[in-house]
Amino acid sequence: MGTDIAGLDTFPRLLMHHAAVRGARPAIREKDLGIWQTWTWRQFADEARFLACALAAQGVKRGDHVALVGANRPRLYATMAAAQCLGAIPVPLYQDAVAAEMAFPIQNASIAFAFAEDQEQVDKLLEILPQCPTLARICFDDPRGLRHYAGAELLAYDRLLEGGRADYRRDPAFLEAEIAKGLAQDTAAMFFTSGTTGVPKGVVLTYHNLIERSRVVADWEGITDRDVVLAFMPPAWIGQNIFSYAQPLVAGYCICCPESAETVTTDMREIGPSYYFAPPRIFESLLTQVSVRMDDASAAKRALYRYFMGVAQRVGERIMEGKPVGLGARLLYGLGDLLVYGPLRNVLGMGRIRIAYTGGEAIGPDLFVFYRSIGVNLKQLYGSTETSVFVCIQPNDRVKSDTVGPAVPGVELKFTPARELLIRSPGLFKEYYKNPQATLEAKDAEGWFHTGDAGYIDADGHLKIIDRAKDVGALTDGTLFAPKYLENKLKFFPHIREAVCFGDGRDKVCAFINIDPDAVGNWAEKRSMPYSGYTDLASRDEVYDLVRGCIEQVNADLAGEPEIANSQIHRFLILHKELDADDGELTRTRKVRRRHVGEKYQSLIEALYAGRQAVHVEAQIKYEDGRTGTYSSDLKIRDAKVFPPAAGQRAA
Amino acid sequence: MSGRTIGEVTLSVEGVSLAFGGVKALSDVSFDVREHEVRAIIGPNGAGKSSMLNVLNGVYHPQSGKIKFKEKEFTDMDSHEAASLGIARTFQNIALFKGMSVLDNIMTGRNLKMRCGILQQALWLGPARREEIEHRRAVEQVIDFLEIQHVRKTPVGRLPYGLQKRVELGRALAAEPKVLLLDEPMAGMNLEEKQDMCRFVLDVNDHFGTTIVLIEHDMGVVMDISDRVVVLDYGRKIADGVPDEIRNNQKVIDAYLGVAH
Amino acid sequence: MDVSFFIEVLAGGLLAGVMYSLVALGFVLIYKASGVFNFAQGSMVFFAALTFVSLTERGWNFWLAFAVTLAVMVALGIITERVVLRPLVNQPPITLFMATIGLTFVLEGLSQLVWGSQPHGLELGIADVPMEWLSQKWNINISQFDLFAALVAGVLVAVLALLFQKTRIGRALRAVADDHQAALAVGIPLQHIWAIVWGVAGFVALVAGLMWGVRNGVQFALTFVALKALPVLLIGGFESIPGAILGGLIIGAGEKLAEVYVGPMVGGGIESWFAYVIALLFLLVRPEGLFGEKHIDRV
Amino acid sequence: MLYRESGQFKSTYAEDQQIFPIRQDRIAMAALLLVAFVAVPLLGDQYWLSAILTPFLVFALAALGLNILTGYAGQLSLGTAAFMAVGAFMAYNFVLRLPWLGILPSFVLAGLCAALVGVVFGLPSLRIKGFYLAVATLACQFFVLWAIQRWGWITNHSSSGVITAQKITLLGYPINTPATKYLLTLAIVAVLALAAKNLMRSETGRAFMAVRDMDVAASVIGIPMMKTKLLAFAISSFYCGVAGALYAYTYLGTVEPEAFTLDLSFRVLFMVIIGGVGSILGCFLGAAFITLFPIFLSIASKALETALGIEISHALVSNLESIIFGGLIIFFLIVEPNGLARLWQITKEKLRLWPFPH
Repeated sequence: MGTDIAGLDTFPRLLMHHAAVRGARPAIREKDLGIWQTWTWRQFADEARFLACALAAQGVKRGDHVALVGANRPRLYATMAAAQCLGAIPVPLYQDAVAAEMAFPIQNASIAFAFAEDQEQVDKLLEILPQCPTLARICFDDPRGLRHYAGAELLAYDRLLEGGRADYRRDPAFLEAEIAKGLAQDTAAMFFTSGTTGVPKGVVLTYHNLIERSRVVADWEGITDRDVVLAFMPPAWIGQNIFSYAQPLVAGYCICCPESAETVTTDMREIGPSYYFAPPRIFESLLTQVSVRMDDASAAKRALYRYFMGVAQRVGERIMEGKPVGLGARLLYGLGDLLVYGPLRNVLGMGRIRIAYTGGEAIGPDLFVFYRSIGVNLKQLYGSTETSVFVCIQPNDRVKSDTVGPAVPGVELKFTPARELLIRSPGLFKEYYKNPQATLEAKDAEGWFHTGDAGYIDADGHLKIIDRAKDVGALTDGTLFAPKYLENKLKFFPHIREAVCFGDGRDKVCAFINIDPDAVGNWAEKRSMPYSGYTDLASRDEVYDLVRGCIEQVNADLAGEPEIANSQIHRFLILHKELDADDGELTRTRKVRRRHVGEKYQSLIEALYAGRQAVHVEAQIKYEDGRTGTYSSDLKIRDAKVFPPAAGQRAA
Repeated sequence: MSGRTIGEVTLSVEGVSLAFGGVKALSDVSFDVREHEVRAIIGPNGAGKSSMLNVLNGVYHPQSGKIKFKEKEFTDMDSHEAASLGIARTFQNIALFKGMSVLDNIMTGRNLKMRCGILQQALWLGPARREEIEHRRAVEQVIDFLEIQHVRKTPVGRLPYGLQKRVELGRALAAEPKVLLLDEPMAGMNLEEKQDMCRFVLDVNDHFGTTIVLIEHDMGVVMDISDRVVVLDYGRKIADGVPDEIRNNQKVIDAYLGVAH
Repeated sequence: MDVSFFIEVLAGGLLAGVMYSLVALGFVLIYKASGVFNFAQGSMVFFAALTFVSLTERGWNFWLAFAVTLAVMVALGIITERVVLRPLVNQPPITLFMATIGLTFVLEGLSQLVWGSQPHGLELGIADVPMEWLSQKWNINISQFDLFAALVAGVLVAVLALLFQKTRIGRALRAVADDHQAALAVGIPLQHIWAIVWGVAGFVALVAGLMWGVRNGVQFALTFVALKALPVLLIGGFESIPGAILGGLIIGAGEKLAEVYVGPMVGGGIESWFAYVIALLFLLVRPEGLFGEKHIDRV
Repeated sequence: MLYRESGQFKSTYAEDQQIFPIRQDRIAMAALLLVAFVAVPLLGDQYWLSAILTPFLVFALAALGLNILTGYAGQLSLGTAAFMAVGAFMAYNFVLRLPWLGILPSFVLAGLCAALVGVVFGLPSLRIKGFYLAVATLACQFFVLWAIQRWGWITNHSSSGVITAQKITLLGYPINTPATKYLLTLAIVAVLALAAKNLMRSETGRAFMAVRDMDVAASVIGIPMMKTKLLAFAISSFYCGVAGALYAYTYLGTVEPEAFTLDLSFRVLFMVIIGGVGSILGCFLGAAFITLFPIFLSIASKALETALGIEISHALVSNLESIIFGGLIIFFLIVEPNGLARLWQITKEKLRLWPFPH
């Protein structure tokens, strides 16, 4: 597969190639009007051609930036391809971001043309129109509710396309010439990193970066044009865009867009993708759903499930990796596959998965082992927007739960004395847009990219990430304090959704805890413990004891690792509200904004370290229909048992 | 209401009287309905509103009076003929087919447009299959329009009240009617469901240009979305005009506040 | 065609009609009080007759056998209500109707299982011989037995009419017939009422069983008597006792006259379906029968 | 548990509307048809073919007819046996008087005659509903039986009223052995069942169900009451007519009016109730249950006899059968009004969701 696209170094050329070679094969499917509407590669290429001519007529020229706001829809990807045909640069933005967050990228890249999916996105763009003088044209796809919008800048996608169709018919040569002008080192797309600190930065990625990395990994993993991917994460996230735009254009496989965010589980089950990528929290919520639903099953079914899951825990992973296993165990696992694992994979929509990646954050060991034991080939992947995603991938036969695997061919890894990871790879981004100072900070003279992550290479040659370099601190007695490492251990418990640890420059470690409403809610119902809502549930003593049990188990694990033994968690409180991206406490991909949370809840941290048993908190709450109210109550603070180092074993 | 033009009189009722034995449900009622208009019929309980609607689409047969629709005159309308002329309706208390799914219920709305004979259907021949698919596509548009995709295959009996009302509207819309008779479409709905239903009614009127005859108790809704209002009381028409006229018409106020007759 | 022969046939028809209405009465009672169209009434008639005749053959005297059979029938009614009807309380009438068809098969099997299936003769001490003084004067011979049966039926109807119209139980029965929930809401013990109703229906079945037993002998064919009662219900309406009586007379007379006068032209043996034709004609005019309530479905 | 549905998405409406959208169901159905058409005739012994499988298919077809009328169109009918009788006797006459016609056209014509009778006796349904209609169909039952016995031409003036089915050939092959009779019946029933399934999932079926659920609403949206109800009676009687013809030709061989009594109507009604009202699969499940149950009972009683050494009279067995039948009807109506088909549907739902409960 790799040879036939050797000379094609831009996405438009690749698109026209697929339209010629595999024109009738499905390129994109979207669940709409009850069935999966299908676009073949030829239809996709034609739509891109007509749309490119239409964009040219709208004044979009080489080097311009085009904003794309919307969920995964065929027309969004067609607009991306059309822009690239003209040498313009698509800039996908998060569709669930608030209007204010969209203003900076549009001003920064002086964007004139924007593609908006529906009325919701059009309203956001209209809201920030005054601050973005350059924004001249908004093209919308779904006309529902927009009939009476009189704005001159609004334009319906269908009318735009009709115009483009006529232009292309009149003068096809113009477009072929524009496509021919495209070069490998031209900018393919720009992705704004949410960045946990300061203003978002525009990562400029060239065609070469994206295509070369996609092709190397496609060859390495044996991805063919028969594979199927379900695109359900925001297109503005590089993790989704690489798998639903860049790599499909390289390997020629089919992308499927779900009907809506609510129907992803049913759509996943219908499509049964063979190639899957999702951050750990998706796998976590799926596992919680499995255990909650299994709890409601009949006693016989539960017993059967528990018995065969035990078999899977023992031999599942070894069988999948082809390691030697006793005949009896293999037969038992086969029976288990017929009765439990096969149907489980089938109901979760993972029946046809050949390769499944998890990345973006650390994943809990038992969560990771659960999926591998039921026969899902789940592997760790490490990368970032700046490195076109692919840095490290675990090979199929050597998969471990606490590492991210060896470097992908063509990637070099190096460490600074402070254990910060440096990367050099053909996939490295060209620059931060209009931010040379940040580019210099991130990419040094020899081309090494400073990832900002701390870690080391283990005995098997796998890279192990322990934390963000800048977050790695030390307690007053000098022991290493890696907050993410502790938080990940806490988050591996189904009842804890989010945790924030503090300890840098302090004598002991304390933590904020966010409970998982579904899991703890179900736990409370089983004990027929009435609760009126999230805040009420989070303030219950029984829930505090439950969380304390989890923390003490983490403390017992930590006691077994000498160099971080006494960074065990001494005191903790359960926050009255879920940390939320809309309140700026999390990034769009749900990573904790540590500094912001530290400042916002400074009074709570003081109370923790002052040894108080409770702390008063005032907070503004926005109700569903827009009214705001204030919430004030006392948050309880509890101590957790700490274990002497090296003597600790698993707590009760 | 908004930008569309209201056309000529398309449906008119002259001197209609209806009685069940001694009970006089309607006496000498006359009013007209224009093309693309949202025409409301209001009045206290038992004023004869539903009976008027049932006369319009042939469920009840009046003792006297005429109904004119698209230049054709009827002394009494037969419900099957009303349907084929393009009059569709929803019912006050939901009249859905409990034994079928949402999709099948709406598909029955298409029955007048389906031509294939039973032999073609039995052998699932080309024309029958193509016809079934073509009408399925039209029904999917209605499902998309009413945003009930997620319950497409659920049996209708299991749906909550608000959704059942929407499915019934969907069935009426599937017949692509010229005139849509709505019998208290928002009865028993909470605020949010009412807003949705108003949006749907206005979209139907605006998008498809369907003339709407609406019976509704919620004065707020009536005053907001209707072009003209006719008021019935004890089976007699006591007022007819634009919402503002009706709002401060003394006779209407008396009727509602129950001044002795 | 001389007049006296006509009167004789007519009288015979009317008296036979009374026998039909006797069976129809059982249907009406249960339908009126519980809305259940009890198809098993026919097999109840057969079961009652078989039980009674088997007891008398074992030497029990008339009244003792009658009392025991009545007790058995009332018990049967109560069991049916408890086992079959109570779990199906708010099912659609069609399901209840099918349940009674099931009950028919159970009763037929049970009665033959317990008492064997040989036919028995039944003798009530009243000769089935025409009345002498009537036959000499106008040579119209109407059997004594028919008159006696008509008398019994008349008395039974009068008693039931009184029961329904005047007594407290009657009012409760009529309330239950109109609306189960409303009756329950007012505090009428529904199950208790139904038990009474099925008990009385059992009694009517016994009387009908005796009458028909004497006429045709106690054998399996007795169950088909129910099929004769159906047209009566069609004409009289399912809910009305007077309707059952009038219907019975019309069918009885119509059938006998047709058999004598129309039958030969068409090849005879028309009594199996002729009653239905009469009923159908009535239905086309009044779909709910003579006295049935007009059913208006509000839209 | 057995279903692996992920990956079976529908990209066209035709795929979405097919009878068996899930591949595992299609495979199972294909296997079943293969066994029925190939394995059974080859391996099945004479007794099973002629005394169990052929009657099962004939009754399934009759139940299909009744289910279309009562299950889908909601018109209660107790006259099934009459329509079967018309089918049987008209087929006999067509084969007798127009031998050049061939067997299949005669069956179809016999079915059409039954359909005609069905429409005539369906007329009352325009004005009367529910029980009154059921009793009206009883009129048809008695009238047809009477007419057959009285009208000599129909039984070719046979004194006893008994007719013997002629030898029949299909495209030259004689249909005389149990295997060939079984295959003919199977072919006809399979085709008619498929036709019924297609009819019920297209406009006609929806119109039937609309009339069943709420006829006022149905007429308001334009469904013609008279045409729909009479069509239901016609199609239902056609199916019963063909079933009657098969009953005579491939099952009994000789048949007389007494074979089509009210008892047969009840048997078919039981099949529809136990099998499942308003479901094509229900007809087959009901027919299988009612056909196999007495055999099962006799085997059980024989086993009991040998085990306990007591002699169980034939009368006792038949009484027991009648009691248990009646009891089962009541049991099913209480536990699962929609019959075996609904139980199968629930099981299938659970298998698809396995291992989850919801």
